[in-house]
Amino acid sequence: MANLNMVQALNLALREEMERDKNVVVLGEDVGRDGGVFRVTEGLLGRFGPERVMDTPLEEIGIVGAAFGMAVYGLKPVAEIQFMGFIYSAVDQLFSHAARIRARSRGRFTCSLVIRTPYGAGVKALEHHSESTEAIFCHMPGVKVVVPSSPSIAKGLLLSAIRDPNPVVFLEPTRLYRLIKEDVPEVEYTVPLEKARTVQKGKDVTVIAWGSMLHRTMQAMEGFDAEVIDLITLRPFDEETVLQSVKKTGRVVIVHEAPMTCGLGAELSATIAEHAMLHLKAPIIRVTGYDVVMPLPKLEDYYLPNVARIRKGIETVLQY
Amino acid sequence: MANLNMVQALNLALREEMERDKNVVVLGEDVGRDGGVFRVTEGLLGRFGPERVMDTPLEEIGIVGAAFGMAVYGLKPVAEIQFMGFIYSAVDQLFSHAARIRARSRGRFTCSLVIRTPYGAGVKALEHHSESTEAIFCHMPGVKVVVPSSPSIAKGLLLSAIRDPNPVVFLEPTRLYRLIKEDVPEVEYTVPLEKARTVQKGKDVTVIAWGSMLHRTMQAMEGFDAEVIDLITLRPFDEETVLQSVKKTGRVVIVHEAPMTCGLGAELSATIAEHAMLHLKAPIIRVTGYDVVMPLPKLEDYYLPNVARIRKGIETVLQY
Amino acid sequence: MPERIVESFQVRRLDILDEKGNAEAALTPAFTEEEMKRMYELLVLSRTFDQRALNLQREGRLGTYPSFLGQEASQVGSALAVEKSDWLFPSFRECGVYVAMGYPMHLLFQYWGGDERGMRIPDGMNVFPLSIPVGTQIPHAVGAAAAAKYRGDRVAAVVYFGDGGSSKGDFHEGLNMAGSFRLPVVFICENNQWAISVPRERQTAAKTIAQRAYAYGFEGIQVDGNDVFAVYKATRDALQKAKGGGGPTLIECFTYRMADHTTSDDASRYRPKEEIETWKAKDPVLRLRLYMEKKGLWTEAYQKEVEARAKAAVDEAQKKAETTAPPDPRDMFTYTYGSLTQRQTRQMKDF
Amino acid sequence: MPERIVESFQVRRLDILDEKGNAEAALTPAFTEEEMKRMYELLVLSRTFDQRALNLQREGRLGTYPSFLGQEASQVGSALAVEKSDWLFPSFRECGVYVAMGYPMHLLFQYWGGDERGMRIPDGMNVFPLSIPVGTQIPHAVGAAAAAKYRGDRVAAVVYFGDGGSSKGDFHEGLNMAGSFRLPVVFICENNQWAISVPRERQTAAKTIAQRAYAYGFEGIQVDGNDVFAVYKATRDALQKAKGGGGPTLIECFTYRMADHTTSDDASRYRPKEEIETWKAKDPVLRLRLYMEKKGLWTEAYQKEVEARAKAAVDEAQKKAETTAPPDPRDMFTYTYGSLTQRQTRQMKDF
Ligand SMILES: Cc1ncc(C[n+]2csc(CCOP(=O)(O)OP(=O)(O)O)c2C)c(N)n1
Ligand SMILES: Cc1ncc(C[n+]2csc(CCOP(=O)(O)OP(=O)(O)O)c2C)c(N)n1
Ligand SMILES: [Mg+2]
Ligand SMILES: [Mg+2]
Repeated sequence: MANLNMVQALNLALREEMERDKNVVVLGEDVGRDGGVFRVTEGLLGRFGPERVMDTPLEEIGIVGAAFGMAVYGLKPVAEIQFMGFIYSAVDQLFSHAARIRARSRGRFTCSLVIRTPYGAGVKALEHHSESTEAIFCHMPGVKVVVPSSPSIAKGLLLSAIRDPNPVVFLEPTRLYRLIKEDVPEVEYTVPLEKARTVQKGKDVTVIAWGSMLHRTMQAMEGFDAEVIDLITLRPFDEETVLQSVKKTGRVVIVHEAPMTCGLGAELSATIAEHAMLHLKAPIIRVTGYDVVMPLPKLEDYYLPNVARIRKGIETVLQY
Repeated sequence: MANLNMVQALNLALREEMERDKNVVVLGEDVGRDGGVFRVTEGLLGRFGPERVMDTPLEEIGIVGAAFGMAVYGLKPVAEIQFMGFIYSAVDQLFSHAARIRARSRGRFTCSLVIRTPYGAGVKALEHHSESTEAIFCHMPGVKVVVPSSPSIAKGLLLSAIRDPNPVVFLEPTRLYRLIKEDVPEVEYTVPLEKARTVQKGKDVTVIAWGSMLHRTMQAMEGFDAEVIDLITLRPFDEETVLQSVKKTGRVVIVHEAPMTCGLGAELSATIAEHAMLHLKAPIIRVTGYDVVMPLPKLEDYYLPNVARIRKGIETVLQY
Repeated sequence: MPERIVESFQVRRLDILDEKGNAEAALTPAFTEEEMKRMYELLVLSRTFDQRALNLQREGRLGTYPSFLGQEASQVGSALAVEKSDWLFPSFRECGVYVAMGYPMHLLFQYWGGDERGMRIPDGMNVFPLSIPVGTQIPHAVGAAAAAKYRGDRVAAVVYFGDGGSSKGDFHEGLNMAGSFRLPVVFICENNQWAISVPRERQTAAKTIAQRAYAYGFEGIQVDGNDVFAVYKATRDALQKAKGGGGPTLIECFTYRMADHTTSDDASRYRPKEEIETWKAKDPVLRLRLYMEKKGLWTEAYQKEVEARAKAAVDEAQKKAETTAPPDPRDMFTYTYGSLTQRQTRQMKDF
Repeated sequence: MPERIVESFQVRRLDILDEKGNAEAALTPAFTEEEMKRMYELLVLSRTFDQRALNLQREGRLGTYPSFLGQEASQVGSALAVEKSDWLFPSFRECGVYVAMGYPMHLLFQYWGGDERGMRIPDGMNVFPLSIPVGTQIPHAVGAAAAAKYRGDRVAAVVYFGDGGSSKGDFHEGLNMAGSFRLPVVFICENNQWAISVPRERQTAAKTIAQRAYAYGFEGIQVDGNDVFAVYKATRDALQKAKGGGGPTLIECFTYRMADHTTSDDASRYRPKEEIETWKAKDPVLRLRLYMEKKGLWTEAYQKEVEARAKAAVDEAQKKAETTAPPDPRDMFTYTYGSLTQRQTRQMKDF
């Protein structure tokens, strides 16, 4: 056991997996000499050398496109996109190729690829450094999307992502990088993909969240008998766990920081509205970012869901 | 009145608007000499010249990035992306710049830009030529997304899109390009954005669709007392019309050809589950494409929602 | 020195076999009689395949198809220079490359008939499924080359794209990364003078595509793309250099798209007939034939025999493709992820 | 001719004012005494602004800030060559350009303090809000130039980016389109030798960034980016050429990032102190000062006065920024679309 923050836990996961499996390589901007702008890849260059820890030129198409080529060749690349706001120029490579090669080649070629990227707001960053557009990636068949909510989950989840035979978008909540420290086992363990985690049991309402919003949510639970679900894998998400909980509580509040419209909350709500409608006692409430362009730091706190808004959402459904 | 198909109606809209407003320019691959691979821009080069109808090099980033620059300079560019499957490399320019310049400059700069692109399956096309990822664009604040379902709507809607002071993604259902002909007024008229169209009134169920699926839906209505809504503007969509209808019928079926997960159907369902829950008599059913990589022609018909699946969806909700 | 020259370049062009079938002896690769014949027969076979595909499309038995008529030397010549261990990344117009690599032709017919199984590459063959989004396959080759280098495999990656493809950001980022890491990649641009209706001169103001290599710090060379010897030599030399640690090379095959862009296109809308006529004279197959004739390796009888064998092979491939059972709709689900998701399992019950 | 040269290039480098303040008279632009002083005062003012921003960030009164220390000549020299009617597209490191253009400095402080209103460009000023996604602003300048050309405006677009930015696909597609349409654009690459921790040599294997222009069929030139005369002359000449219909130019300003990448960066992790030392000697401000001293245009007294005026201006800007009322949360909604959507209207009720 070591007491680590999420950055250290991710760094440990990478180091351990690279020692176990020489197919694992790391590439991206500033991941080598600098150890990544958040230090997630710190020390890897010295340990594994420049052909395995590649400081690439400033090219997101090149990073994801080349990582895809490596994956199909048989490696397990872990590519870093420095911030989620800069992933958009690479979605073509991800959507048109990484997500489809298995289908296109009818299984002859597969793509075991992880794209890591800092994600989300709450750190008073520059423009484009606070994106949370997970829903865009959750819409694409062939892609998996995961978000850890704690250091120990981060470590085990990254191992599962690296070992998964599909392209996985691994979103790292910037706000959590150094916020929490916890004991993280140094032994090898994994956190499974496609399984949600019930953070606390409860009877009156099911609250679903992930990443840094999971923490906000926990801060808002006082006085409620709420069942809280940490979704962890966003695509494909764990319908079973969600539906079972909803069928029990009959009330749902979904929390995410992305803008409401077409956010992942919509899919969760729709899934519930299709498969658990008859168990519902109240409307399904989404507490989310507003449908606006993500603001700069001075307005950031007005944009993000806060404890008060989350509590209000819960109180609303509890009125029914 | 002229009897036109959608290609001709769009071509007429462009020609008329370019004659009215010299700020309107057209750019894209093969839009000039060739008149566009679907002939939507046919004849424009000869009429308006190469500085106004630009055959660009093969570069989607360049097309959308330059169109954005033109728009901010004061023109009203209509950029064509040859197929929606090739728009992904341009989403960075659309999301990071076109969608944000108004917010970024606090209104000093705006971006009146239309991105036209053939959209959807059903024509037995090559891989990447049948995309329907409208939901990705519907998630982005600052962007508008529209889809016409007939030649006359196409003409009026394109005029509204060109005149709108925001970036508009104008999706043209490939399957409808030449499927239907109808009388299209040669006089100037517009079809407003952000307004859905009630295609037929009904009491028992509300069916929501757009683009080519609207047609499939109409073919599936026999024997049902269904209210059918053609959404037309997908973002921001007309909540009022949708909710009013649902509150009346109490049952909802949403039809789209994109894969189910995180498709626009999810947002419609979630909006209804939040604002009309108490009026619902049945689960909200989505009849959509499957969560798979869009197949090649031999399996295309298995992928797309068909009349039988749409009817089954309606019958399901009518059982309640 | 207030004004000085800090860098300078020269872009070479290689021609070996001319239109009359005369070859520059000093530069002609030393082909055995067999090799020469194999080359010629593959040129004929690929063209036979191409013509058949066009016919089948006209009869509605295939979907949209992009003919490579006129580009046979660029495709066969380069493919023959490749070793079995090398990796190939073709674009949509490279059926000639697949044929030259010995790819089962019935699979090509299956693919163009709209069946994914046609791109289920046979095990042991390092060829990629063709890429339709123009230019986007370029970084894939760069990644494969980086993987090979990391593993210490003596392998190079060869990627094909067109003059239009050289305008894509993917081209830039791919070539820049290959240069920066000095990777074993051979970039083959089949400059066929057109990108659908956009002529080469309007695709870019650069005089050659080859010169773009110098923007990335490695060599670019233009070759006569209708000259199978020149294409072969340039590719072979570039592969040797790549595997020797010399880094990437960009080869511009200067050729011509003799057919419409695809079967859905009508080139007469945008390009002059005369242009096609002038290129007819440069036919890549005819050229090798004249050369072999001079060397006594070609006779009418041989021609008939070669054509007959090609026809037979294509007939058989077509038959095999057309008698293959249609794909199972459940394949849509099976091949999206490594294993079915909860939701897919439910959806699959529809079948 | 089997092997022949089909194209060749030479990349020029321009140096006018050396480290000792000696200038190549023949090449030195004819500045009046005022112009010379204005140039010097803007160099001092921009550096004063930059230092203040760094201090304010340290005190937690600004957010992350990217210093342009060492790049003053590249930014001020080029900005001074621009006419009011031209359009500028700066990247995130170009506060020196904004200052030289007379952009209200309090707005810059406001912006880096996390307030969008700081990039509400004053009416009549054709400067774009700075672009943070590296290289993505390049096509915007190309589009603006195409619009100007279509309208017949005698206007050029000037776009700034770094050595790292020249690796992005946006660079490639932007420059290629500009070359293909022969548009009035001046591409200014501030090659400051580093992209965060990635040194220029590893960013690309190309010897210069300037040579990339030849991949697009137009001229590229490298200039000493710490030489305000060379930068000014190259920019002025390129603008004249652009407006005269001569098409685009790529100017590589060979300079150095003296500071950390941003205030969140620690460059000592990846680059040697000595490198910074050697560049200190090339300081762009010192150089002009020595030149003016030789010409009798610079005295200690003048220096004190210039610094005092700069400090006063920056003081006032800071005061103005810090006394500005905070932004209204409803602005988030107001400026997303031209008018509020049904949903936004409901959401806005939260405020
Ligand atoms: C990214 C992308 N944009 C547009 C298209 C549509 N398209 C298919 S082929 C083609 C022209 C390609 O020209 P070139 O690269 O020269 O290859 P060629 O067709 O000449 O073999 C275009 C525009 C595409 N397939 N991919
Ligand atoms: C597309 C994109 N990728 C990554 C980043 C993160 N980032 C910010 S600045 C920078 C380096 C830029 O280097 P260069 O272009 O040389 O400009 P400089 O910082 O030297 O002025 C990086 C990687 C970004 N802002 N945009
Ligand atoms: Mg071509
Ligand atoms: Mg730099």
